[in-house]
Amino acid sequence: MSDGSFNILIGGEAGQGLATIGELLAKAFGRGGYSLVTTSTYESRVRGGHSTVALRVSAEKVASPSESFDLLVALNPESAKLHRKELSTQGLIILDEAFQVDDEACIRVPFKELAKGKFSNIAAVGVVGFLLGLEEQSLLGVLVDFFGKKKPQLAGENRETLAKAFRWAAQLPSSFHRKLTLISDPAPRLVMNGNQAIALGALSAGVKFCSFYPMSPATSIAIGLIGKARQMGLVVEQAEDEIAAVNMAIGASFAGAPSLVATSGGGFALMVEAVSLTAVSETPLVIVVAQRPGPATGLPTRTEQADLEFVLHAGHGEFPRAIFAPGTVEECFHLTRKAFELAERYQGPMFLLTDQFLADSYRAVKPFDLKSISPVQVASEVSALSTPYCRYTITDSGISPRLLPGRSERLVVADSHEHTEDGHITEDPSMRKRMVEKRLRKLEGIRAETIPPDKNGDVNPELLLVSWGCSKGAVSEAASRMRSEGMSVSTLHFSQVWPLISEQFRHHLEAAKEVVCVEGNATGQLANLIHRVTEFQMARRVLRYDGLPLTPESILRELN
Amino acid sequence: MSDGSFNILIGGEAGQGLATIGELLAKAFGRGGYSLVTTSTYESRVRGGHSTVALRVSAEKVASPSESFDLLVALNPESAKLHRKELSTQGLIILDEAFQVDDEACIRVPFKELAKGKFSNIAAVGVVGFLLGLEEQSLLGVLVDFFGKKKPQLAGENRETLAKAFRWAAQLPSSFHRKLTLISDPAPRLVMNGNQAIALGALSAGVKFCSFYPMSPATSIAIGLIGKARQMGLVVEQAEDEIAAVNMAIGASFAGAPSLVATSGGGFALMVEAVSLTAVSETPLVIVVAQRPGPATGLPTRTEQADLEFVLHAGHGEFPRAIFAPGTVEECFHLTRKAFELAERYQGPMFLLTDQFLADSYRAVKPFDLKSISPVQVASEVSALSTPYCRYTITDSGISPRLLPGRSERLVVADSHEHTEDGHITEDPSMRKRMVEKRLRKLEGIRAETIPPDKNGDVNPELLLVSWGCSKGAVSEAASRMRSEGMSVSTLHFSQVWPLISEQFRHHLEAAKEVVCVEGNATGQLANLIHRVTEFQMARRVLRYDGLPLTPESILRELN
Amino acid sequence: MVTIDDYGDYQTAWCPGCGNFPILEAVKKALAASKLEPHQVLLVSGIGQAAKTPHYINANIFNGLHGRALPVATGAKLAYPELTVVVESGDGCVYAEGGNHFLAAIRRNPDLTLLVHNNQVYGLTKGQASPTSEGDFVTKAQPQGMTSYPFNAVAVAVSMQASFVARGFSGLGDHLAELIRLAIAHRGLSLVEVLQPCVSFNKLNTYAWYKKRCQILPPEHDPTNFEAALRVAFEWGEKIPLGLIYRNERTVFEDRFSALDRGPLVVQEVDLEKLTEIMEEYR
Amino acid sequence: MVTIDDYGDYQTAWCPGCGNFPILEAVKKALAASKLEPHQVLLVSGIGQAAKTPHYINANIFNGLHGRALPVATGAKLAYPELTVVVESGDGCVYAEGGNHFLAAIRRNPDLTLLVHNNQVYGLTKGQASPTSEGDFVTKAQPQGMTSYPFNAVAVAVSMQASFVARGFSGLGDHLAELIRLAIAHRGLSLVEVLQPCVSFNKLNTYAWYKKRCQILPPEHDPTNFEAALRVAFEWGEKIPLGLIYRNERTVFEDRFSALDRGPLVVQEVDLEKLTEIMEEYR
Ligand SMILES: Cc1ncc(C[n+]2csc(CCOP(=O)(O)OP(=O)(O)O)c2C)c(N)n1
Ligand SMILES: Cc1ncc(C[n+]2csc(CCOP(=O)(O)OP(=O)(O)O)c2C)c(N)n1
Ligand code: SF4
Ligand code: SF4
Ligand SMILES: [Mg+2]
Ligand SMILES: [Mg+2]
Repeated sequence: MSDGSFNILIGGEAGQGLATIGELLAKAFGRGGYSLVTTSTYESRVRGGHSTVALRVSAEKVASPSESFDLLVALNPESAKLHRKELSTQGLIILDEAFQVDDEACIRVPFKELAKGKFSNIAAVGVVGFLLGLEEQSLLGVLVDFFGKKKPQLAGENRETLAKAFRWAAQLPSSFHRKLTLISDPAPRLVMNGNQAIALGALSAGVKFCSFYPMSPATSIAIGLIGKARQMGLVVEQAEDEIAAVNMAIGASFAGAPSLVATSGGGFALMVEAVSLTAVSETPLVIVVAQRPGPATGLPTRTEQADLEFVLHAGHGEFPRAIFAPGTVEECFHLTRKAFELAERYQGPMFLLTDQFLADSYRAVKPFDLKSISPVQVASEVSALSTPYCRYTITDSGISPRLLPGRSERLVVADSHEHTEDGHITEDPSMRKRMVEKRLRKLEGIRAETIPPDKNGDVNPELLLVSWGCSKGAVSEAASRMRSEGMSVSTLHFSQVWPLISEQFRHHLEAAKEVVCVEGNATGQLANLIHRVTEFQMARRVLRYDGLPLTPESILRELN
Repeated sequence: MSDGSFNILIGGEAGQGLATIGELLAKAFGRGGYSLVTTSTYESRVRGGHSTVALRVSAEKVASPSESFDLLVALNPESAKLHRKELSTQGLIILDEAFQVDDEACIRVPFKELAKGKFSNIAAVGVVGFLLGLEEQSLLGVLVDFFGKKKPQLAGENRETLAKAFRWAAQLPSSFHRKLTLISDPAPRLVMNGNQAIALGALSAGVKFCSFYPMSPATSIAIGLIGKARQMGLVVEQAEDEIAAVNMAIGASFAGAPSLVATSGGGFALMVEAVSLTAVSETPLVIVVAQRPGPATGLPTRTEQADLEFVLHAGHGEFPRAIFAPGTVEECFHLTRKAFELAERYQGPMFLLTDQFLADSYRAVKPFDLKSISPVQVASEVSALSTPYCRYTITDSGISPRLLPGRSERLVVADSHEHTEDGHITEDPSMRKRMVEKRLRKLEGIRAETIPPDKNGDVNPELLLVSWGCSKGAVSEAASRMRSEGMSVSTLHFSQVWPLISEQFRHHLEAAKEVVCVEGNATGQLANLIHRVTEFQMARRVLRYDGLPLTPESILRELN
Repeated sequence: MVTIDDYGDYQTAWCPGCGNFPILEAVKKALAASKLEPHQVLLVSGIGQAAKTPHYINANIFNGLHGRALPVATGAKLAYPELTVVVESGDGCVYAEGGNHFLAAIRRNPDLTLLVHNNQVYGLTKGQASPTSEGDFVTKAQPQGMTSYPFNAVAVAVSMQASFVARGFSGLGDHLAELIRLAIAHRGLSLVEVLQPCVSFNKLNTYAWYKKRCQILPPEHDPTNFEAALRVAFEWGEKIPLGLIYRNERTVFEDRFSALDRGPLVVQEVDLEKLTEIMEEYR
Repeated sequence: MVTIDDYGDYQTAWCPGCGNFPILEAVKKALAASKLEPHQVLLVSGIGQAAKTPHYINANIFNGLHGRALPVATGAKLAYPELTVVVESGDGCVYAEGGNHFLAAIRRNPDLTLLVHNNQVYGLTKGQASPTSEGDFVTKAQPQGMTSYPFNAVAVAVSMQASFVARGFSGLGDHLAELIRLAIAHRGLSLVEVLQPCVSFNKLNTYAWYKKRCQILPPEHDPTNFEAALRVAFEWGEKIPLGLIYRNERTVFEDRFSALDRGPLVVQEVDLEKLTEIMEEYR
């Protein structure tokens, strides 16, 4: 592409191993030092239908999907037809020589010769790898690492297929080559998707308990933790339903295990009563809501950003919360940590709002500096307490000293009713009033820790694009494309969407000639929240709610 | 009291029959043509503790509780002590002669003589009735009607007790008499509480199905319907949990039975996923949320108005809804009807937001003109349809023709996924987009039917009090008291709290010198919603969140 | 005459070889054999691979939330008892997310047919254990195998004296169709648990695994004998009994509502006179 | 030495004569007899009259949501298995709102003691039927009697092979205390269903009603004999058996988590080296 990125689209049916191609290539490019973004679309089925994995690679930084492709790997004839129009002028199509597709751009691969049936996807990796200038050894290394653990017996056959494919591709005319600029001495990179980064962030924060009920696109967070449970000393349990999941996590957290639940909108709906329980019982809990399009079952495997207002107001009664909305894989890691910190410090529910796009999107990120970070602090020092111990001591900060049951002789009494300082049921109006105020006072502390939105570009731009969460990359790229055409465009991106502190960003809104919010929903939920706290009205909104992620192109189309 | 109302407080333990005294007196005064308001406070227990029933009666219109009393019926010694300070200067205390209470204001009743143990409460009714000038015959009539149905065998013993008490009171010095102005030819009145009016409203709208899981203060709505199920041809079923309740109601409504569920915040939290289902499946449903203080279990038997934002945003995904918040018993009736009408017309979830205070508060209301109202229209005319029948036909209004399964040969396909017009699963982005827009278009129709807030008083007042729901009476009385002191005070009361149409009321806010919102919550939720839609900021807020209802006094205290 | 063709022929989103295909056929067969026209039938389902089945049958459909098919079906049946209501969902949907409704439905005994496609796995969400998964079932979510004992729904149903409890196997289509026909004909809650291979995610309980174990109950088995039924219900292992295991004639849920004596709720008009009487009680 | 006094003496919000009082005493007795100090004990409950019990005992408490005590207790036990965790709630809480967790807890078999105060009614919400209410139980919410068949939790628990199933009666305090002591001593999920008169709302199943029917199991009853236990479990009517009905030594839930081999979760530090290794896997 003109911006120096190279875009590969792999299209086929569920069950053809698209995800594997995507992951292997991503890992290989990541090791090569490239920046990358993958985008997965798939139907709510296990075999058949139509899926894609898009891989954008560049020696420069890339952060969003693209709608046009330089290379289309069509694992079935339909994919070649469906995506032909998305191919750039120099674009190539890689497909099986057996397909009846009549197109000049085709590289017809004898997949039958190169690979036994189910290894076609590996052969495809070989051909693509060669054409883009990856080294055979490096690809083989990726392959071994990838299958090595999961299915060592497969590694052998895969190696052979890959090698064959490489050799086959080597005899193609060089007009087919699309070698990427080689990066010498590539810095080390992790290739991980949003959910994996959340799992790693949680582990680094000291997560000790996770309960879940499977739900796309959140499931892989729990799966990521399960794989490390024995090593890292944590328990992950699949619950009978989401209500059990969240209540188990509350129990575990009460007893001292930093806890996480991850689900999507419909599953979260079932957790809403317990959100209120975490608030009144003052139990730390991190809740990840990986958004997908609703209402109800909606589009179970697609993406959307439409649960912001829902999460913000979920739960009966009034209590504080914070909502983080990571925009990158790095932020998935860091904001998960921050959510754990806040949950433990303010003893209540803290949210991470992601979505299918980010959950499944691989990026190459700098390894996290694990040495410089520490796990969260759980509970208070026993020595620092007055006697008798009162779980809900009323304090100026609203934060009460928290002990863990069974860890000392002091008894810990937690309650879902309104309660006295020692945790027992009360119906006294004045105690009620004081407890409501105590809980709400925590908001002050939470506000003081709010991450300001990220402002980029001119101070007084013609156009300011406002966004949140996963659309970060798309919006920033749309802006830079407009800038490269001489326009004055800035961006204001929110990675924390609640609390919103007007003073942190109102001036940015006012300094711009036009402000447009860009969101993956139909009503402009962040724009509405911003209006609430600033009275600033964004008249123009670029909204996407068809189940697909925002792309720079889709934003530019709407803006023009 | 100075305003001509007479205020009785009955205090005692749970299990002493306070509610019965309250109901009997309310009925008697209602038949006498008086205006009245009762207020119940009780603890979350069945016996013991401390409960009160306050009864405010007047020949003029009264609409709110009062904090001072002219007559205290102390069913136990504690009540006499606890409430002594709330007694007006001419106030009297009625209590058992056996109590060791040292107070001049006391009328010491020989309850043991007058009544067998458990009929003390009836004796109290007799004494109060006599002192306030009720006729014996009329009280007896109330008694028979009250016990007649429930426990006919009790009616006899009760009659006797009542007559004895009447005779006993007749020999008291006339300085104890507090005869109310007699109303000649009293117009007929119904004496009912908020929940009873909701049940009656629902019956008049043609409710055919109600499923519920017991939860204070909502339970009595279902109980009110159950009692009439056989007569009126409806089914009421206690479900295994709230999730079952709401899904059953959705099933019944889908099959053609106008349906209602009633619960409180914690129970509603469990219904949130299904709210989203009603929206996407386009199934009519009326959901009553009778508020009580949270978070979580909170104060199970007290009152609060803190679930407005929660109900407004409940459910994943984006879809329209309307929220009604009755302020009087009459409005409970009419707004329930309106909710059914909107649910059937717009085929989705419609809400009624009440609270414990209104749910349990008896008022004397004009009989409803049942002749002039009609049940809702369920489903569309079969003849008016095109073939093939598509449940989700895309229309300009967003409303699709609705048929009922099994009632014709046309098949009805309803789905929780995103779907095509014929109701089957789709993942097509453009169909998705059209369906989102179709559903959201219904909001236009709903907005056009929005009930404007009720404005009362000067056009350009010094002070405008803004309120919603059950605090209507307290706010309007606070305003009129201030007016009677020469202040310029108006009120703006919302009985529908969503949608909010700025054009309907913004000018009222701007016309006032100061605007204060009065709400039963800690954060000023309506004020925040109004700010959202109008940018009008109410800097001052009178908020109550200690579990007790707003009273004129409590409002005036805060304002001064 | 109604034929299986009246119930349509749709494209599915299932994997080739999925055990759901024979179940779909059996349901259509049973509906046709029951002489029901499509518009007399309401199919209710939750979410999962099994729960997609109604979309592949030409009838009235309500496809609701994961786990919540039974309450929806119960409500619809109460509103319009003339409908033949069939619930179709997976083992995760009915026994995990919907477990509480499973218990309640047995206790209520509405006249519904409940078909549980039991593939002993969560198919749609890609292979986590379900309540019926066995101890040594290893998945990505259960790398050490199951942490819970498997749920024997048939045993629980019989021990709660559910009014019709049967087990079929997707590999024995005609036998299954006949069980479903009987279930539809039975008044009361009819549970038909169908053993259904999931070729994509369940490599333990395969066609071969089931075939080896499944044995149709001998004609001597008396489904009205509770003790005998109970014994059969606990059998699961080297031998898995198929057929109608237990049946009784408990009162049907809908029959307890006197409001339904005057016909379906849907057709009853609001009686203004009675309403007025009710209002007058508040005088 | 721990005595019953260590467990405190609180004012309750129960009705005079309530069947909960003897249960409260029995729990305190059993805890003292188990030689547990208050801080070693965690009491978890839901919402209802029974669920208030923990507030009247001097120990660690988590009083959560209606129906959700079991998952909270399971989570707490996993986090800190050294706690002795006792769940206390009513029949509505455990069998209605919490029905699904009841099934799941039996299948998981965590080392919890589950005391169900079964008064066959919803006490706190003033007298609606509960899952265990009998057919002729008439309430304001069930004016025609129950629409569902009563839930025999003991039978379901035994048929699911719960690892400890007992029934006690609030009118037989010492017997009950001993059952609770045994339940606490047993490793695995121990269900003790306690028949508990509700003097305010249940005029059918009174002290007298229970007394007439309750019979302590003879010493010959072998709780490790599944068939015998099952027979006993189905007895409910003129005779209601009390005592330890069934017991087995199934694997305990917590024992399945290898992470717990190194001690309670709460005390395990984050291992930075292992974390670094994990991160490196993404290279
Ligand atoms: C509330 C909620 N939680 C989770 C999901 C995700 N989900 C969809 S299907 C399914 C399980 C499917 O298993 P099963 O019911 O056995 O059906 P199968 O696919 O095996 O036929 C889950 C967990 C959901 N849709 N809704
Ligand atoms: C989600 C939710 N639904 C309903 C309630 C109201 N509620 C409180 S206690 C109770 C039932 C109590 O019955 P049971 O569990 O048998 O306890 P008991 O009072 O009889 O001891 C109900 C329905 C609630 N607190 N939360
Ligand atoms: S995943 Fe299993 S159950 Fe689902 S369609 Fe494929 S084979 Fe059938
Ligand atoms: S209502 Fe019943 S269960 Fe509740 S305290 Fe009173 S007697 Fe006990
Ligand atoms: Mg399954
Ligand atoms: Mg009970």
